[in-house]
Amino acid sequence: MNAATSTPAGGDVILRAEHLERRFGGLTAVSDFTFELRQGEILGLIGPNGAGKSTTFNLISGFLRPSGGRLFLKGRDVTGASTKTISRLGLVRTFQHHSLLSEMSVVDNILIGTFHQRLAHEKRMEKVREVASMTGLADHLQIIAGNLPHGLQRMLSIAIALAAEPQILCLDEPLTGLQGAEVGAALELFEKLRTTHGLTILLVEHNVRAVMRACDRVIVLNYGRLLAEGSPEAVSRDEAVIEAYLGRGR
Amino acid sequence: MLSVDGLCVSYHGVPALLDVSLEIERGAITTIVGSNGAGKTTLMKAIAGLLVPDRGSVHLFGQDVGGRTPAEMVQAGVTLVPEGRRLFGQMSVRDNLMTGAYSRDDRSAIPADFETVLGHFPALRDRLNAPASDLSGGQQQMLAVGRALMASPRLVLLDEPTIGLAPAVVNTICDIIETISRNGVEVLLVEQNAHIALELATRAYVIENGRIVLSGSGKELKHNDQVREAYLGL
Amino acid sequence: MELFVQLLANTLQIGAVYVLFALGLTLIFGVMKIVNFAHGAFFTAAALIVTSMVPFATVELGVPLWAGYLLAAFAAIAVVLSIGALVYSIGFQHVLKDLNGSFILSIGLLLILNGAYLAIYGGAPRSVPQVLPGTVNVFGATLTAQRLALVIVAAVVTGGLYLLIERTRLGLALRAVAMDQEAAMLQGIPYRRVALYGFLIGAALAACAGVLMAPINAVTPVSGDEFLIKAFIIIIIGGLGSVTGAITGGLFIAMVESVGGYFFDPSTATLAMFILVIGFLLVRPQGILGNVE
Amino acid sequence: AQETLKLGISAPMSGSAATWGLGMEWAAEQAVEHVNEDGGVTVDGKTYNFEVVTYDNKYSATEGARNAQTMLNRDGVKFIAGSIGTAPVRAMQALTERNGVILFNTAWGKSVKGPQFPYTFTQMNTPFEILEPFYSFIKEQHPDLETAVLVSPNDATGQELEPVAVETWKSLGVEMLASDWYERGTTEFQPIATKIASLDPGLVDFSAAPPTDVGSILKELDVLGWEGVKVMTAGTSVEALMAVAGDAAEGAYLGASADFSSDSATEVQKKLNAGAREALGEPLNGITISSYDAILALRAAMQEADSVDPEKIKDVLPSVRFDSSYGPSGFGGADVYDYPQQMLIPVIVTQVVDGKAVELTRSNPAELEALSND
Amino acid sequence: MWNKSFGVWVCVALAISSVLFALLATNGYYASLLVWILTNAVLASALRFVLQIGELNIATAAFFGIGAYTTATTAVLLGWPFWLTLLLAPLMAAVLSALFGWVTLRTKGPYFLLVSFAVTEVIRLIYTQTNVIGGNSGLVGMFPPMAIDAYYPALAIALLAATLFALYGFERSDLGRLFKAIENNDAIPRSVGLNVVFLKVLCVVIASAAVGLAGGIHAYANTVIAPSDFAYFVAVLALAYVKIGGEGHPFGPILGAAVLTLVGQWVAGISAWENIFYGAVIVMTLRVFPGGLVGLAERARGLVTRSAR
Ligand SMILES: Nc1ncnc2c1ncn2[C@@H]1O[C@H](COP(=O)(O)OP(=O)(O)OP(=O)(O)O)[C@@H](O)[C@H]1O
Ligand SMILES: Nc1ncnc2c1ncn2[C@@H]1O[C@H](COP(=O)(O)OP(=O)(O)OP(=O)(O)O)[C@@H](O)[C@H]1O
Ligand SMILES: [Mg+2]
Ligand SMILES: [Mg+2]
Repeated sequence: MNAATSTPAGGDVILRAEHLERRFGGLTAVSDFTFELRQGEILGLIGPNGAGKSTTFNLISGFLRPSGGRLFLKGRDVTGASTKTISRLGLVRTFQHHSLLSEMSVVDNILIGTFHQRLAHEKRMEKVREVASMTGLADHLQIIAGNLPHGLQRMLSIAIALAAEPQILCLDEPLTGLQGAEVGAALELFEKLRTTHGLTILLVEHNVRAVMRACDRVIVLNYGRLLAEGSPEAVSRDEAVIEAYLGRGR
Repeated sequence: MLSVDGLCVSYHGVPALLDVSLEIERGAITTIVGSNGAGKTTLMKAIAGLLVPDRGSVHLFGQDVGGRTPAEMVQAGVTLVPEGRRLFGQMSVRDNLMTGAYSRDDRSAIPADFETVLGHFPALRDRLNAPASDLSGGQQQMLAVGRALMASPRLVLLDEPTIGLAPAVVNTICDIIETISRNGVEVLLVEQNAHIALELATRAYVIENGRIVLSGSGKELKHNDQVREAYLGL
Repeated sequence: MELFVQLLANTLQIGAVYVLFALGLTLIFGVMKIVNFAHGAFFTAAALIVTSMVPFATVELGVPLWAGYLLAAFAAIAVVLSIGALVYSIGFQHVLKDLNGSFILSIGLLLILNGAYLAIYGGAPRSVPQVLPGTVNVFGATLTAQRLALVIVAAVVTGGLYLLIERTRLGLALRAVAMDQEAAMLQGIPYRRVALYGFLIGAALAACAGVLMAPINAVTPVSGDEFLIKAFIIIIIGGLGSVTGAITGGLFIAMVESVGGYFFDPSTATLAMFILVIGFLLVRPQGILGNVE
Repeated sequence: AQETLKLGISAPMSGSAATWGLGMEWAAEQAVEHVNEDGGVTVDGKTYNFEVVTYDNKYSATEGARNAQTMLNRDGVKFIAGSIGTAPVRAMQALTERNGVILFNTAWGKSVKGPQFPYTFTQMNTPFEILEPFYSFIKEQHPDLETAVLVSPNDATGQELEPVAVETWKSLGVEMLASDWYERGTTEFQPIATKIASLDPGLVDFSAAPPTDVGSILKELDVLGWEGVKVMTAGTSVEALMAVAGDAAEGAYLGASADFSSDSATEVQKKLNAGAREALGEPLNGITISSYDAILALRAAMQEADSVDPEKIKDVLPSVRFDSSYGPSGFGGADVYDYPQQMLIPVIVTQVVDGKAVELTRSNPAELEALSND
Repeated sequence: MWNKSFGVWVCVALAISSVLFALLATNGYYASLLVWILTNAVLASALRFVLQIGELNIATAAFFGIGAYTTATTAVLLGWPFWLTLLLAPLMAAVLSALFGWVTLRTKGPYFLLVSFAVTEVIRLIYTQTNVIGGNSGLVGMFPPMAIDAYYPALAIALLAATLFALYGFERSDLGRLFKAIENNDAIPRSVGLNVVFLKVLCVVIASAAVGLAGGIHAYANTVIAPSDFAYFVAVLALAYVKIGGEGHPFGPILGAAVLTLVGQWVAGISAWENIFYGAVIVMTLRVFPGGLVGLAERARGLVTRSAR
C-alpha cells in the first residue's frame, strides 16, 4: 500500500506530529494522528469533510492546543507553543475562511506579514512588491482586499504568509473558487516556491487532480485518524480512500 | 420562467455587469461559466434581489420582479445559496435548516423534507445540535445547500455550491441537482468546476468582464476550444 | 432557616423585576445589536403614565381601583409602544448593528425623554396606591401581596417570551435576524418588520416592568435609569441575547444584592457585584450561556 | 439709572436631585421679584435690580467648578445665591474665595466653613445645628430607647454627617448596633430592611438619605413587622416620603422639614408654599426656601454696606440683620466654625401624623434668641 | 498627500495660536474654555484610539480619574513638586492600564465594554470609600506654583495639543496599521507571528497614558476633583464627541469635543431643556450626518469612499 515513498526532495524531517489528538466536548476531531513533513517536499493532506484537516492546521500552528500528543518543529518540542513561537520558527499557515484583512488595502495586507521583523519602511515595501509580483497582485496594490475577485483573494492570503518569510507554508484549500487556468498558475507558483525559495509546503485541498499533480506525497485523514499515506498514485488507487473520500467517479 | 434582459449593475460607479440577458427555461439546468471577477456572483445577487440594477429587468413568470426585496423573491419561489454560505453561526444546525423553511406555506411537508436533506448529507445528522460555526468548512457548505432545499423553491440559484466539498460529496450535489431538476425545480448554477457544470447543464452561458460572450447547450460549450482552454484546463 | 427563606424571597422579588427589564434589553440587543440606553426611559414612561392614569380613572371616571389600574396598564403599554415605534423609525432603524452608533443615539434619546419627563412631571416622586394590599406569609417569609403578584406575572411573561423565542416561527426569525440580516432576507424573512417586532416586544417588556413596579416603588423621571446598569450587567453575565441567560443573570444579581446587603451592607454589596462580574467575565468571557464566537 | 445684578444659582437641574434645583430656582425668582417690586436695592445713589441665572451642577465637582468659572468669568456674577451639594460647593469655593465672590450654599459639610473662607455663607441649618436639639428631643419622647441603627447614603454629605450622628447618639446613651452605607441609585431595599429587622433596634436613623429611599426602606420594614422610632435627619419633604411609604411613614421624625402651610409658618412662607405648589407641583422645603432667605440677606447686607462690592459685603454679612422668611434673622455659628457664617433660623422638629408633617417643637438657636432680645 | 500634510500644518497653526491666545487673553473664561475643549478632545481621541482595535473602552474615564487622582494626591497630600506630580499622572495611568489590559483584553466587543465599565465603577467606588483621599468629597486645592499660575492655561493647552499630535502620530505609524489589522481579523496578524495580546495592551496603554496626562492637567485646571467626576458617563460623553465629530478621521473627535463643549456651555442655564437640547443635537447630528461633521466635510468635497459590504 505505502509503496513508493521516495520523493524527489526527501530531506530531513522538519515537522513531526506524534499521536496528535484534539477533542471538542464529546467530539474527537483529530485522534492518534502521527505524520511527518520533510524538508523541501510538497505534502498533500486530504480527507472527507470534517475529517480534521483544518483542525490539524490549527494544532500545528498554535491556534489550538492539542488535547494529547506531541509536536516537534525543527527538532524542538513545540507542543502547546504560541502562534508567535511557531511562526517565528518558520511555520506559517493560511486559513480556509476569512483569510485576509477584508477592509484594508492589498498593500497593507501584505505589509502586516513583514511586521514581525525590524525593517526600514523601504525594505518592507520592497518585500511587498516582490511578493505581490510573485502572486500576481502587483497591479492591485491599492484595492481594498474585500473587493478583490475571489481568486485574487486566495492569492492574497498566500502573499501575506509569504511576506512573513516562512520555511514551511501550510495552505488550507488555496485553490477553492479558482478556474482551470488559474489553478494551473497557482500550482506553478507552489513549485517555484519549493525549488527557488526552498519552501516546504503542506497542502490541504479537495481538488484531487491538483493534489495529484502538485504533491510528492499524500496523507489521507478520515474521522480524525490516518487512513492512508503514500504517493499520489498509490493513494488514489487505495480502496479505502476511494470508499471514504473520492467516491466512485461520475 | 425567468428571463433577464439587458441587466447592468455597478458598484459605486464601477460597472460589474453590462447588458446581460439570459433565459431560464422550464425544467432546465442553466449554468454560468466565467473566470474570477467576471460577474457571476453579481448576477446571482441581482436576480435574488440583493442588488439593485442600474438598468435592465428581471421577469419571473412574465412578471417584472425588479425592485422586490430578497424576502419577497423567496416568497415568489426563488432561493439563493450565496457565495460564502452566510449561515447563522450561533444557531444550531437544526435551526439553520428550519430558517430555510421560514416562508413555506405547506408546513406539513417540512418534516419529510428535513429527513430528505439529512439523507443527502449524513454528516449533518451527527451534528444537528451543534452551532453552525463549529462545523468544518465542507459541512457548512452542505448546510447551506440543505437550507436552500428546505425552502422547497421553484428556482434555486446555486453560487459555487461545491466549494470545499470532498469529491464524494460533490457527486452527491450533482445527484441532488439532477433529482430536483427532474422534480420540476429550475436550477441556475455557477460553478468553479466547469467540468461538472457543463456536464449537468442543459444550457450554458460564458461570461467575461461582465458580458455574456458565448452561450449554447452544455455539450456544445464543452467542446468549444475557447472554453476548453480557459475553464477546463485542470 | 427562616432567614434563609426570607433571603430567598427577597432574591425572587428583586430578581423578578430585573429579569423582566433585562429580557427586553437582551432582546433588543440580541436582535439589533443595539445597546439601548433609552430602555429605562420606556420603563419610566409606563410607570409615570400609571401614576397619572390611576388617579384620573378612579377620581374622574369613578371606576374601582383595580379597574383603574388595568386601564392605566393598557394605556401605558400603548403609549410606550407608540414611543417605541417612533424612536425606532426615526432613529434606531438607521443604526442597526452599529454598536457604538446606536449606543450614542440611545443616549441622545435618553436625554430628550428624561428632559421631557422632567418638564412634564416635575422631579417629585409620585406613587399609586397598592392594588393588592396586605402581606402574605410564605414558609416563614413575609412579602406583600403586591410583590407576590409581580413575581407571578413576571414569571408568566418570562415563560411566554421563552416559548415565543424558542418555539415559534417569529422567534426563529428574530434569532436569525439577530445573527445575519442579509442571510435572513435570503430565507424570506422580512427583516425590517421582524426587527421592528423585536424592538416593540422589548419596549413592551420594559413597559410591563414599569407598570408592575409603579404600585411598589416611588416613580421619578429617572426611575428606569437605575435599573439599566444592573440590567446590562445581567445580560452580559447571562450571555447577550439569551433568554435563559437573562433569567439566570437576573436572579444571580438579585441574590448577590440580597445576601450581600444582609450580611454586609448595600454599598459593599454593590461593590461586590461589580467585582464578581469582572471576575466572572474573565473566566467565562461569553457569559453563562453564551456561545464562543 | 437702573442696573442689573446677576445672582447665580448652581444646583442639580437634571437627574434625581433636580427637584431641589427647580425649587431653589423658583424660590430665588420669588425673592428677586419681591426685591425688584420694592424698588430694587439702592446703594450709593444707584439703584440695582436683581436677576437670577441658574446653572446645572449635576451634583458633581467638575460641573460645580465649571459653573463657577462660567458664572465668574463669562457672566460676571459676583454673588451666588444658592448652591447645593457638598462636592460641587467645594469645587466652586476654590474659585469664589480666590476671586472674592460671595457664595451662599446649603452644604452640610463642616469642611466648607471657617475663617479661611470668609466669602462663604450657609443658608440653612446643618447637622451641627440640628442634631443636638433634634436627637435630644427624640430621646426625651422615648426615654427607654437603647439601641439604634444608622443608614447613610454613600455620598459626600452622608460621609460628613455619619460620624457626628454616631457621636451624638452615643452621648445620649444610645448604642449604635450598625452603621450601614448604600449607594445612591439603589432601587431595592429589602436586603437592608431584612438586616435591620433582624437586628431589631429601638430606632433607625436615616441620616442624610433622601425621602424616596427612606420611604422604600420604611415600607419594607413595615412588611417585616418592625416597629420602632423612625428618624430622618435630612427629611425635607413629607410628600415624597408619603408617596413611597404611605402608612409605613407614620410617626417618623423629620429634622429638616417644615410645613410651610401650617399655622406656625409665617405669612410669607404660606404664600410662597402655595405658589410653589401651583408652579412646581410640590411644596417648598427647608432646602428650597433657603435661596429666598439668602437673597434677602444679601439685600440687607448691600444696604448696610452701602455698596455692591463683595469685599465690603462679606465684612458686614456676619453682623447684618434681615427679615428672613422665618422672621428676623442674622448670622452666627462662630463657636462651631470659628467664623459667623451660619444663617440663624429655627430648628423645627416635625413628625408625620396622619400623613402630614406636624410641627412638634421649634427651637431658635441661642444666638438668634440673643439677637431678637437685643 | 499634499492634503494630509496641509491638514497637519493647519492643526499646528491652530495649536500655536491657541497657546498664544491663552497667554494674551484677558478674560480667563475663554482660556479655560479652551482647556476644557482640549481635555475633552484628548478623552475622545483616546477613546477613538482604542476603537482602532475595535474595542469601546469605557475605562477611559477610569484612567482619566487615575491621572487626576495621582496628581492631586501627590500634590495635595504629599506636597511633591508640580512637574513631578504632572509627570506621574500618565505614568501611573500607563502602568495600571497595562495591568488592566493584560487581564481584561481576552474579552471582546460588548463583553469588553462591560468589563471596562465595571472596572470604572469599581475604581470610583473605591475612591468613595477611601477616607485618605477625601472619600466622596474628593480633593481640593491643586494650585500650580505661583510662578506658573498665570501661564497655566497656556501650558495646559500646549501639553494637551502635544498629546493629540502624539496620538495622531501613533495612528499614522505602522502601529496604527497593526491596530486596524487586529480590528479587521486578528487571526491574520497572529498567523504571521505577531503578539496580538501585547499589541492590544499597548494600544490601551498609549491611550490611557494620554488620558492620564489629561487627568493630571484637569486636576490643576479644576483645582477640585471628586469621584463622581470619573464615572462611566465621562466615557459616554467622549463617545458622543467621537460620533458627532466623525470617527473616520483623527480630527473628528477634536471637532466633536469642541462643538459639544461649546453647545453645552451655551445651553447651560436653560434647566430641564438643557438635556432635551443636548439630546436633540446628538440625535440630529447622527441622523443628518451619519459620518459626523468630518464625514459631512468630506462628502462636501466629494472625497467620500464608502467601503464595500
Ligand atoms: N471549534 C469547534 N468546536 C466543535 N467542533 C469543531 C470545532 N471545529 C471543528 N469541529 C469539528 O471537528 C471536526 C473536524 O473539523 P475540521 O474543520 O478540522 O474538518 P476539515 O477536515 O477541515 O473539513 P473540511 O474539508 O470540510 O474543511 C468536524 O466534525 C467539525 O464539526
Ligand atoms: N462589493 C463590491 N464592491 C466593489 N466591487 C465589487 C464588489 N463585489 C464585487 N466587485 C467587483 O465586481 C466584479 C464582479 O465580481 P463578482 O463577485 O460578481 O465575480 P464572480 O464572477 O462571482 O467571481 P468569483 O469567481 O471570484 O466569485 C469584480 O471585478 C469584483 O472585484
Ligand atoms: Mg477545513
Ligand atoms: Mg462569485
